[in-house]
Amino acid sequence: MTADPTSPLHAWTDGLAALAPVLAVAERPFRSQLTVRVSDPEAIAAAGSALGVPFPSTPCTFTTGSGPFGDVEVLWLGPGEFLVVAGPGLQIAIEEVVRDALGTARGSVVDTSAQRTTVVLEGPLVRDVLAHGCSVDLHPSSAPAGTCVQTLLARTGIVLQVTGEDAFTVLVRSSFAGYLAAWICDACVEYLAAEVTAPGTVGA
Amino acid sequence: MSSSAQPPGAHLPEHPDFLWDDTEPKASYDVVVVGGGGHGLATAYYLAKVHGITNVAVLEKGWLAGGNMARNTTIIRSNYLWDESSGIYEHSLKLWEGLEDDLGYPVLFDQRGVLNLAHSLQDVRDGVRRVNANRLNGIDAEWLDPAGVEEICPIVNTSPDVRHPVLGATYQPRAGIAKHDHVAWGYARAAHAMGVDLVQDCEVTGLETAGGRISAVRTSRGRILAGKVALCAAGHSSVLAKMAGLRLPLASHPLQALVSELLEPVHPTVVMSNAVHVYVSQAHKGELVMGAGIDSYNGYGQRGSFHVIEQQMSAALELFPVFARAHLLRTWAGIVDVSPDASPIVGLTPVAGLYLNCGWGTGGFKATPGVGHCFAHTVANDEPHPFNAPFTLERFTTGALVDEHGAAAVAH
Amino acid sequence: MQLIPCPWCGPREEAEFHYGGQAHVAYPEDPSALTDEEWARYLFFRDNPSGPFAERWSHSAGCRRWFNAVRDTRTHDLLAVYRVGEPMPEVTP
Amino acid sequence: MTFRTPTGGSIDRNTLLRFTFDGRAYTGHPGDTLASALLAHGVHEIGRSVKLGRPRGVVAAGSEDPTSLVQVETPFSEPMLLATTVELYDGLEARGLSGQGRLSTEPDPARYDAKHEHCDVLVVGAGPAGLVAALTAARSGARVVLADEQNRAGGALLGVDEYLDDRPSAEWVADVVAELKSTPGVLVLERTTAFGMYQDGFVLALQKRTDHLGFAAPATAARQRVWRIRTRRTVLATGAHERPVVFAGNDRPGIMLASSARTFLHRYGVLPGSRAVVFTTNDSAYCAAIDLAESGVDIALVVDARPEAPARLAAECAARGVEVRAGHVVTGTGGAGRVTGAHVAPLGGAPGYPDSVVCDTVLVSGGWNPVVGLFSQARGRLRYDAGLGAFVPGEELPSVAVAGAATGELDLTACARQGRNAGAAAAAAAGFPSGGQVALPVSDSRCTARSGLVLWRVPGDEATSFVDLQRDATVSDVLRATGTGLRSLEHIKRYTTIGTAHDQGKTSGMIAAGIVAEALGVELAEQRPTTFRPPFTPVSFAALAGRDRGELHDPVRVTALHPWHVARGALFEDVGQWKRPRYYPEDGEDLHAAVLRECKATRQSVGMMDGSTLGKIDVQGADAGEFLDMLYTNVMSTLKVGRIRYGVMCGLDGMVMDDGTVIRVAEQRYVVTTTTGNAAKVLDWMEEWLQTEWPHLDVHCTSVTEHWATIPLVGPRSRDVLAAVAPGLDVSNEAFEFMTWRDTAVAGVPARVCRISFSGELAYEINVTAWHGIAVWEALMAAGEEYGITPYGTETMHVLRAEKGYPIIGQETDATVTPQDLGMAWAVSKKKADFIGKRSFARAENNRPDRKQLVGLLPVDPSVLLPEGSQVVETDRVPQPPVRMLGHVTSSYPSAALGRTFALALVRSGRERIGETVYVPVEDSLVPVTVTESVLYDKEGARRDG
Ligand SMILES: Cc1cc2nc3c(=O)[nH]c(=O)nc-3n(C[C@H](O)[C@H](O)[C@H](O)COP(=O)(O)OP(=O)(O)OC[C@H]3O[C@@H](n4cnc5c(N)ncnc54)[C@H](O)[C@@H]3O)c2cc1C
Ligand SMILES: NC(=O)c1ccc[n+]([C@@H]2O[C@H](COP(=O)([O-])OP(=O)(O)OC[C@H]3O[C@@H](n4cnc5c(N)ncnc54)[C@H](O)[C@@H]3O)[C@@H](O)[C@H]2O)c1
Ligand SMILES: Cc1cc2nc3c(=O)[nH]c(=O)nc-3n(C[C@H](O)[C@H](O)[C@H](O)COP(=O)(O)O)c2cc1C
Ligand SMILES: [Zn+2]
Repeated sequence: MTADPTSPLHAWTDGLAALAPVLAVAERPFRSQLTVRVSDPEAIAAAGSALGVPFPSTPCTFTTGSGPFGDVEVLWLGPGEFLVVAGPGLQIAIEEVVRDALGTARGSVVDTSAQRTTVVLEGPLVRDVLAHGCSVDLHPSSAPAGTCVQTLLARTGIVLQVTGEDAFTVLVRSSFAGYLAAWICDACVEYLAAEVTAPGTVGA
Repeated sequence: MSSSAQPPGAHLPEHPDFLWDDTEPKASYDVVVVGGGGHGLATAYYLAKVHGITNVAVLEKGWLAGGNMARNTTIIRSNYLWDESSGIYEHSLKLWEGLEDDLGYPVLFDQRGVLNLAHSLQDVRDGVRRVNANRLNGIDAEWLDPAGVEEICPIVNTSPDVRHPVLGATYQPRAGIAKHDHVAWGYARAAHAMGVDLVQDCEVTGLETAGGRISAVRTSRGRILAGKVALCAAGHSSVLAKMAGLRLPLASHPLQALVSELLEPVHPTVVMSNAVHVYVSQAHKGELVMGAGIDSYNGYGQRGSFHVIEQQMSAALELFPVFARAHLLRTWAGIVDVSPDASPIVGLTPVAGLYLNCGWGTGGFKATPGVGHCFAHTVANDEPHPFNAPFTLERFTTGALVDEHGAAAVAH
Repeated sequence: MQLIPCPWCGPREEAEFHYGGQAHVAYPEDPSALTDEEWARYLFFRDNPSGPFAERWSHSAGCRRWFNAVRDTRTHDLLAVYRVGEPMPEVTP
Repeated sequence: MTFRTPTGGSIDRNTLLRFTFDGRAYTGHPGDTLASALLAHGVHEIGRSVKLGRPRGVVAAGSEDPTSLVQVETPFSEPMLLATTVELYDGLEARGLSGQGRLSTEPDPARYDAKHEHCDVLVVGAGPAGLVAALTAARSGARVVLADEQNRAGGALLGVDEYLDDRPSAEWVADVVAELKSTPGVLVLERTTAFGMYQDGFVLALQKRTDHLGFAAPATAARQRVWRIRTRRTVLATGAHERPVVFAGNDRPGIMLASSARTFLHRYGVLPGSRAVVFTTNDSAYCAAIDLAESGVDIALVVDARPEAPARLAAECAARGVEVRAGHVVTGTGGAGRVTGAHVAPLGGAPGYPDSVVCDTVLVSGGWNPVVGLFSQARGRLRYDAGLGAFVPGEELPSVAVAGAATGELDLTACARQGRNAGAAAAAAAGFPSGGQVALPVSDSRCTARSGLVLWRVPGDEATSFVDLQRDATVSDVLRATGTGLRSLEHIKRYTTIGTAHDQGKTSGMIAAGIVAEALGVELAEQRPTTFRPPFTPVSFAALAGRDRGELHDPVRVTALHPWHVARGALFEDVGQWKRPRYYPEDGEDLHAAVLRECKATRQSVGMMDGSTLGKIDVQGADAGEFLDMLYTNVMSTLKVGRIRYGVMCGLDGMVMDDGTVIRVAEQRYVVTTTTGNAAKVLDWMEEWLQTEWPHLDVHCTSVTEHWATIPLVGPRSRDVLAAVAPGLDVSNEAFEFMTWRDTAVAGVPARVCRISFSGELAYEINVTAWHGIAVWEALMAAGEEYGITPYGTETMHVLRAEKGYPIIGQETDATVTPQDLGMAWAVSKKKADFIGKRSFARAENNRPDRKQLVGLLPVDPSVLLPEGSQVVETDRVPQPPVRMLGHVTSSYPSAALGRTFALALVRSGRERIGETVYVPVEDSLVPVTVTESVLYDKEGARRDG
């Protein structure tokens, strides 16, 4: 017998979907995620070529690429600390490959796939909604696509990726996912209502 | 127009017509007290009154009692966990109970009781532990269940459905608040009347020793010879001790507080909650007085960071939903000298004639009479009073700490 | 709320950081060789100046890295930020 | 009678709004404030003063007003608002206050929120200076925020009928605002008060978003919003407040600042009264006199304190039949409620002379106070400007500029020029070169205040000469204060309470300083004004709490198994931010019954709990063993791969900080567990040591707490249950020993199973990814059904471990307890050269024979349950306090396994006392208890292997 997996936000699927058209919000569960700690440039390069995606060399950015594990993202989490993210079910294989690539270099590879879950947010209001709880400047001039910051959203830590013009991805610790979902839904209340009431009744 | 009945608290007793004269510093004093806060003024008062030492100057770098004395939330209680603490705080509380008569000044000591709320099972254990210890130390203390809390303070949200429900509380009925300025001015006036010089705008900039013994202080108003020097500089203690080559186990942090505008009486007691981080009372005139969390960093700026105030507000509304539309009127900060075990340092130093009273951190207002009394004894006799004897600097070497945050987890 | 320049992530709000007190206080080479007084000094006694202060911060809600800063404790102005292991830079408050 | 002018004002006369004040019905118009609407009906008495109960009216037209305090009752009750800042809406009900507001006992239904905003240039104040500053910066391409507390831009221009460049000033304002609003990257915030200026360009502003909508406010919209603005440069264009002059009887309703009366006229179409005396020390009040005269107010007299009236303005007055009396002052007023007359006498003239002038209005101008509160909050030094009679910005700040009347400049074009310069400089400093000059407007105004006389008060009855009208503080209070010996303004503020009210002394602070300086014979230039502190104007608590309330107040952390616990009816315990099942009551069971059942089932058959909240840290690297040897008191480097060891962690002070198991996964890899509450702390602790002390160590730590769901499966039948769900695992005692782990599949899911026990029973800890937690838990429940498998909560876990004498960090420890105190000297290495905490064990205090030690306590009466937290004493009678206490009860439970109650306690020299009787005061009695070892159940450890 094989047990079915349950994602941290499975109970929120409908609640998040109901935020459309203000925001398109959905959980992307079960992705493969590996925390990689390595500083040696050669090892970093080797890991990058093994995955088909160069590791980000600029702080607070992420890279994307494609290779043996399909589309893979590598997020800069800190100096010498990265999160490798790929589709579901690949974590064991990727762990092995990255470990091999690191060889004898100082470092570590840890499967943290279920440590965080992923929420994708899209829509023209996404910056406004996030600005209610995120103190990082998300203006495209200072946070262009490709930006990846670890920061706070209201009272939980998040990893925030700017993936497109009005598209963001939030990674949140699994135990805080319910809080995050409740916070996003609450933040959208006014915007949802503004869809039905006349605009301009309230200030900016 | 609403009723013309006078709101309670509108008529506070008048201050007297005379407080003290500004004094030019003399060339020499038997005792120089550095710092004109509550502790310095009380020390001078008891030196004169109890020990007959009146050739005393209190040197204050700014205006008298303008440091933490002007900034604290005025909570007075003695229900500390450890015997050493109960000793000195209960000594102080007893002095509070007679202070108005003693000083001949309306200090508005109001024994309206203090509640310390418990929000987790461990809070409950810690609270019960402290109540039991207090009782055996002869200190009034009660353990209340949520219904008991509601009876004492009906506006506390005791519903079990809140994020951090109230599971109970310790209650000290004899605890309460006083009016900080009145206390300081009462001590100042009485000390002045006995011949103590109160010297304002006089910053101590150096401490001189001769043969291992303190001999003089250098100040912004000149050099002053001193037989003994008693440091009562609260947040600035490290800076002063350094002038005598002493390093102290202290960190000076901003601690903020705030008040609302005047409100009709809603809050009959004092409520403190460590988990939700709120401590609040409604002062005599009607303003809600609330302490905020301590800022994490060292700071001498008498200002803190605003997110601490915002957190304070969200915590306050969890406990007191009725405060929603009260308005924040003013925020401010003091500089508190925090010691590693959250207990004070009071006693002798390696420099003869130099005495130390510091480390009261976030909670020394309540100790004002007690420590003034004991510190005066220490200075006069060159020997600690039994109540301050445990609070030596040496305890950090021997390990005999009086750890008040680990066990009781309540400051102020 | 101070804006603290993380050496890696750039300026971020103070709420993302954890304060670590005085910098450059090394763990003793051999604690057992210390007297009780010396050990107590390491354990509990710190500089607490009014003025420039070399101190530690960790970007705990960000890149989780410790770094050092010189901050004027009177104004809270950050005068310099530098990495662990680097010497304290000269500052003019 | 109406005091509404037939035309004029920016109100919508076609729409009628109904409201009540003190129970009486009135009407007003959109665009009105509560104050203007009341004045339009001739209602001047708003409330009574806090101390003396004297009637109080409206003194100013804006947020600086000290007196018009009201309680707004609809749609929701709010205390202590100023009638001058409450925008009128239909259905408004309000009442006047006597100095104290009342909090509603109903929960506030409104929403509040906060928003972060980043900009290059923040301009505070949308008067001419601010508008030009903002436009200049905006044209450069900078990101600009312009905030003004009023509901529309214009500042002082809103209250005058000036023409700028030959067209009404409103048109000029509208053009600037339109250009700003259409410029990308510009945010114009109306009804937004900058209330706090902090470090590094952090400015907090409160926006009132729906208050003016009254009942029409959408419930879904945040009523008020705190803007957390982070700006690179700030331009403060906050204008100036008119300053009164103090005289006897100056508190009567109908006595108002001259410019405010002008504002009521031009902005709201409201006249302050029928017959007015204007009392001034400078030119600006002449415009009020002229404008009001032209609007039909009988200006009985213009009283100018200066020896000579300005010729041109005096002539204009004369042309309108208005008498000007120079060198005169108002020395007193009459009236029971509202003012009915003013006494006028020469300044410094002979007593007994006053001339009484009948009037219902007295308009006062004593000059202007630049609004410097925010500048001062930003740590800007202030300087006394003797010509102005006010404190002005006294230095330049690196990133904050001041422009306009806030600097003391009162000429419109000059204010605008300052705004333009400040806006351009701010944009340039933020990296945006000039983007086109903004033309400076020129006004046709006839009156400027510069050539004024500085006059704080008119000699007269000091007891009715009010300095702080809200606090009822008078000149005699100030003089009493100076008479006591007090010198500092800070002391006098506290003695008199001047400046501590709702208005924070906006109109009274300067005057108090002036009167004090006169009384003490000192120069104001040498006085420091009292400290300006946030907020600039009061802000509701709820606005600051924002959305961090209720379920968003503090995140609730839940495990993957949480939904199952909820469905099963568990009652929860808060442990840090986590919700943990405390017990699972069945059919009306109370805590004790449920726990006895859960304990019994577990010890006799099999139980299961959710242990997912335990902290888990993956520690990898060549030096991982060496590193853990430094952090734990015992040795971890010798642990064999495949095995598990219990460890204790101390702080540098040698006190127990945390404990947990350490498993060695591979040669260079460990996974350590921490207590639920300390997971983050321990990881931080590890990182701190690694990064700051031992960067040479090849070790990396990664939290995997939430990656795993952790399920302790406990009890004699746990092996059978495990065998059923893990067919690939040899569960025999020989193949799978105590303190070892195996990777296997449980219920078809990859799992790591650890054979550890926190209960003394045969037990396994099953770890699977959190995604599979529920499925595996349910599979275990199914497999255990035949054994009556019982889910249990933290309470049962506590009992089971206590029966075995295992301490809980935070319950048996309180930061004053060493491993030795806990009886864990065995877990403290004697061999290691050093580890954290070791040195502290050698201190004198750590070697006292009378330290408190963990022991068991058995009440002599086995049915007595000691309350946790009880103290322990030596004697069977309680002596007079202070009583010597031996220690306290840390844990206490009824035990199904022991068939009696028992407790754990920290007791002085406890281990020496084993076998002795000591006493526990409970309520008014003393309970005798026997001191025992801490391990009370299965001392031989026979049950561990099943
Ligand atoms: C926000 C806040 C809330 C608090 N709440 C409470 C509470 O509810 N209950 C409670 O018990 N305690 C509370 N406290 C703590 C309490 O205020 C202090 O512990 C106590 O006031 C310290 O003693 P003091 O009054 O002598 O200090 P201070 O009033 O600070 O006196 C020290 C004086 O020394 C002067 N000085 C410093 N350096 C020099 C120098 N070089 N030369 C001359 N003079 C110098 C300073 O100017 C100052 O006036 C609180 C503190 C703060 C800041
Ligand atoms: N007749 C006179 O003698 C005299 C005297 C004073 C001013 N004035 C005139 O006043 C004008 C001054 O122009 P200005 O632009 O310097 O000032 P202003 O008074 O026109 O504008 C200041 C603006 O700042 C706003 N404000 C103040 N504090 C605020 C805060 N904390 N948050 C948000 N908004 C805040 C006010 O609501 C106001 O709209 C000129 O037209 C000048 O001629 C004339
Ligand atoms: C118990 C207490 C009550 C206070 N009540 C008020 C008040 O009603 N109004 C006010 O403006 N300030 C009040 N304050 C704050 C003082 O105005 C002032 O902010 C404080 O003494 C710190 O001084 P500073 O802000 O001048 O630095 C109060 C302070 C304390 C300690
Ligand atoms: Zn960082």
